Amino acid sequence: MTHPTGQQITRDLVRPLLLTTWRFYVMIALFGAFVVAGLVAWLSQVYFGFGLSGINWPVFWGFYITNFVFWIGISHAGTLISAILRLVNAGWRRPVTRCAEAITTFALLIGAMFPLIHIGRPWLAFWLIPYPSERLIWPNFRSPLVWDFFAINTYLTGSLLFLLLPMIPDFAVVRDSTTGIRQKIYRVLALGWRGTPKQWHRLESAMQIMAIAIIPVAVSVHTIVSFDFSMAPVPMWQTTIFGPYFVAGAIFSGIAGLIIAMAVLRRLLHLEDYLRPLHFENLGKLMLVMALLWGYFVFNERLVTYYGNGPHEMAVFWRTQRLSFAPLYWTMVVCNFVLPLILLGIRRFRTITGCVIASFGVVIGMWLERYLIIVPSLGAKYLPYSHGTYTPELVEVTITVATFAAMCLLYMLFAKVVPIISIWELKAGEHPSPALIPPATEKHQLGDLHL
Amino acid sequence: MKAVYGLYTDGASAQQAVNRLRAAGVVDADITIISGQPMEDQEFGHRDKATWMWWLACLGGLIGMSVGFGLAWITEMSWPMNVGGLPTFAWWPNLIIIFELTMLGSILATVATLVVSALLPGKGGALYDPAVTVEGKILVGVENPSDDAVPELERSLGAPAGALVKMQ
Amino acid sequence: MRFVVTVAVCLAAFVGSVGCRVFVPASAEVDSSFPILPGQSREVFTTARPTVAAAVNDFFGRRPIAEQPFDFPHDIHVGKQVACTLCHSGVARGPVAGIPGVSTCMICHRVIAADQPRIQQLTALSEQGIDIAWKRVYGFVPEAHVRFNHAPHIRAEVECATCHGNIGEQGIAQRNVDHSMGFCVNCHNENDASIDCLTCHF
Amino acid sequence: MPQWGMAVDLDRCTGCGGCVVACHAENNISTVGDEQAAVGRAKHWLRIERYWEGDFPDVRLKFRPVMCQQCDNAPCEPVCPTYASHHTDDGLNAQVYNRCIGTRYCANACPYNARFFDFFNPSWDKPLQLQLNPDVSLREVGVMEKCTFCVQRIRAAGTQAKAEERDVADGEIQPACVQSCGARALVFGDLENPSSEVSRLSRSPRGSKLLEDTGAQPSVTYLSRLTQV
Repeated sequence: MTHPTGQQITRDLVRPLLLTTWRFYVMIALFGAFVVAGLVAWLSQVYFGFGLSGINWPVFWGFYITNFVFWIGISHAGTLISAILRLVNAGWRRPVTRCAEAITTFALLIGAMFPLIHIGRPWLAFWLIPYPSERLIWPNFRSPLVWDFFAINTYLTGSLLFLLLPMIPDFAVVRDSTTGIRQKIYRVLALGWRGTPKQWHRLESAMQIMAIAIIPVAVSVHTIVSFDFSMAPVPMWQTTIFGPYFVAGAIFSGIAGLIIAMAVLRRLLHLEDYLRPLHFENLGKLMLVMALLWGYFVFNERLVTYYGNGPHEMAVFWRTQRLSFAPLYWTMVVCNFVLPLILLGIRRFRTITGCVIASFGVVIGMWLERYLIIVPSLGAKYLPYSHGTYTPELVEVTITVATFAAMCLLYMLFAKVVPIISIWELKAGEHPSPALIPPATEKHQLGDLHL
Repeated sequence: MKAVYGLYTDGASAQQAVNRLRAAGVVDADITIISGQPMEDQEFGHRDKATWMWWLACLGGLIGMSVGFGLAWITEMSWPMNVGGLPTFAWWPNLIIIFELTMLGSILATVATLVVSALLPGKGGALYDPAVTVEGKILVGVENPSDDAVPELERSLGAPAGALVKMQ
Repeated sequence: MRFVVTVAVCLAAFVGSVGCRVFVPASAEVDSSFPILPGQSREVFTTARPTVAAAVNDFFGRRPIAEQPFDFPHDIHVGKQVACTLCHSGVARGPVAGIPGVSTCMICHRVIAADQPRIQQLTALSEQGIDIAWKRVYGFVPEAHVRFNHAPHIRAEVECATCHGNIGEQGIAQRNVDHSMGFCVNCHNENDASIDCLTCHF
Repeated sequence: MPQWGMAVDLDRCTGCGGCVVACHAENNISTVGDEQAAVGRAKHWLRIERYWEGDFPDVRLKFRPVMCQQCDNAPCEPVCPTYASHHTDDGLNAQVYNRCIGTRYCANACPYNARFFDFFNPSWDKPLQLQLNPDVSLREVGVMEKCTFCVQRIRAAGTQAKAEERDVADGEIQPACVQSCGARALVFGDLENPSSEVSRLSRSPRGSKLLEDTGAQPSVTYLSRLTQV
């Protein structure tokens, strides 16, 4: 199998934008129906009262915050992975980056919705924005939720731009390949892109800077999400390990999400020549590392709690280890650790199928991890009188399912309007920079410093 | 607008065309090169590489940092509220806000620099041929040549093998 | 592909079949088995707004103009040097200033301007023992959670007009000062009054 | 500035529940109905926790009224993004319903689980709404609520004292629970005033704070016999 080059790339990658089969519309309708169901569920929750959910005293956070952390975690797929791969200039990253960045953006959009779904009075959520009001009571900057607001907005802005910038040259490709109204739209989107060396250099510099800026932001985002828990004096929450633990978990689930998305795209858009077993193999190895890291963090968290032997923490500890939450807990361990270790650690199983199965396991396991952080702890706080538990209600399940559908929907629509693999980056791989280019004349070395 | 340009199938012949144009006395600023991908393996692909973007990103970060600090300071000092006995201006939490706004500042500055310096249609800049993206050609041309220079330019552009010279 | 569609259809069917419960919250069902006293209403009093439109209006601070059943001319009374506190007598004593009843009107109007048609209307009401259902002009919406007390403000010698505008030039009282929180807080700040949230909101 | 606090004598408490009822009546706390209560949405700003001590047959029953402890270093306060939960100068842990957007973060942070959420708009069968206390606001759906130490009474007494140009006397303010406690197990007053009854009781060697190790510095002192069971 040879790599496609030149015109083949353009043809293959623009084709999904121009050819639409009935299957596309069927899937859009299906996912759209789920999204509408979720919307109805949310509106009915707003209309009838928050009590439609299964939240109760004392488990005040449930599915919504689980989903929030989960989706924010998934969002670390993209930007972080593609930023790191860009910075280390890993050649195999080229077909992967845009898939990953799109996941980031959509997962963030979905994740950022959950605080709104979760709060009791969503119509007042704008109070988190530091806007000047006559009363000057701006948000409480000492609250982790306000940190969340700032961090997620920064990350969303950053990753959206990180996704959009390398799309500009590809918009130009589509602009030149289409006619009529579509061409007009893409002409606007391409922002006057021509492809002069100056434009290429500015774009690459911008991507470098963005990659450098986005990595600490991504790390900070999930650290701050973990602060939502570790700032509250709740057994098993107030621990310093949560920051790195959450960041590792986020990257872990992000890679899993990316692998699933890539496998689906490969199948549906016939991108077998672009998303090759090599990519799955490499991402699988990365995920294996994260699985080990995740196991390490969980072991740390559990061992320290076990040794500390505080009565309140141990109540939560045994709840997850042996008592009511044990089935979920051990499912999580199998999904997040055992399964990836077997499927990704043994070379024979590290095929595309193996990676996808492991990824599904990880997605489930990481969702359970967040659930198991939130619910058992809240249900077993200090005073035995206030112990309780939580069962999700239909609105929560519907909204949860709807967000997965929303992710699929957004991703499908995205793949329909944007080449899902960066055309110019693939082609750029054919023109590697040699160590030294002899300048034609002294004058033309680097040009003068200008914008 | 008038322009003479050649379309080339590979980087080497494009580089040859550029070199011939230079030999014909055309200065670099007048040579337009358009390619469908960065051409790091050719000399012309390294034109216009120097940029202030990194410094502007740092400047944006500094502005973001000041905005973050100012926002936190003004907000907390204009209506001091006691929450849980924390100081009114608490450094640790505010560092998070300041950090995020620093990063936001540098990201926005980067993108603004990119848009202003490379994307918005600038001086001239109308020379283009869809063959660059559709057929993967590399375009080398001269915009607004003086009429008596055209034959010379056409000769230079047509010299490399497989060249396709066009007028616009 | 077929597998994906099948799974999606199954999920849709699941959500659809149980989805109706989303629309009917358990608590909305009236428990008819609950014993009630004869004559007791099964209706409930709730803090919910009656309609979505009412909620939207409240959100944007749009309030209906108070339509009084009886045109009371404030300007004439204030013009004749009647003190506000004569009729709004509770103002110095406690939270509410009070809206006077017909009997208060009759203190003066038994003799003053008794030949005017509107006063005769009043007299008739008074004789039948019917009071006028005045509509509230000022006052905070329930969601403002403001517990306002007139007395401390009167003691601090705040003019009525500060908060109620120049009502002496109005005929029928209308809201012409926006009692937003900024309005209250600015005045409290200027006069070194407490701006603690729990001063007003509890 | 006074610092309001409470002392609860566990040896006096009979667990009659009078304070709970009084609290409900005074503060317009809606009852949620049996179905909602069964899923854990009952709201009791003040609850009486029952603990059995010792082994059978030598068991003793202890009651512990738990309300918002009005902590000085309240964990619920800094986590609130909108300052709905904050500290007042007179040592109260304020909950401003207007400002609350219902993140329920404060409820998670509260080690005592003394905070309650309005899952639906509260309702009262007519004409029960006529018994509602006009001095206390009615909370609507989506806000947190909790014991306020009957701040309406504190503010009323403060206004009255100011009108009469004097200080609030010790014992003048009685939250509903204190007022209704037949056993006089609950005492409310100013902790800053060394001669007040509550400050005398909180300095008692019998006194202890609930969950002191969370560092919340609660304003409620529990008095209990100094015997090791």
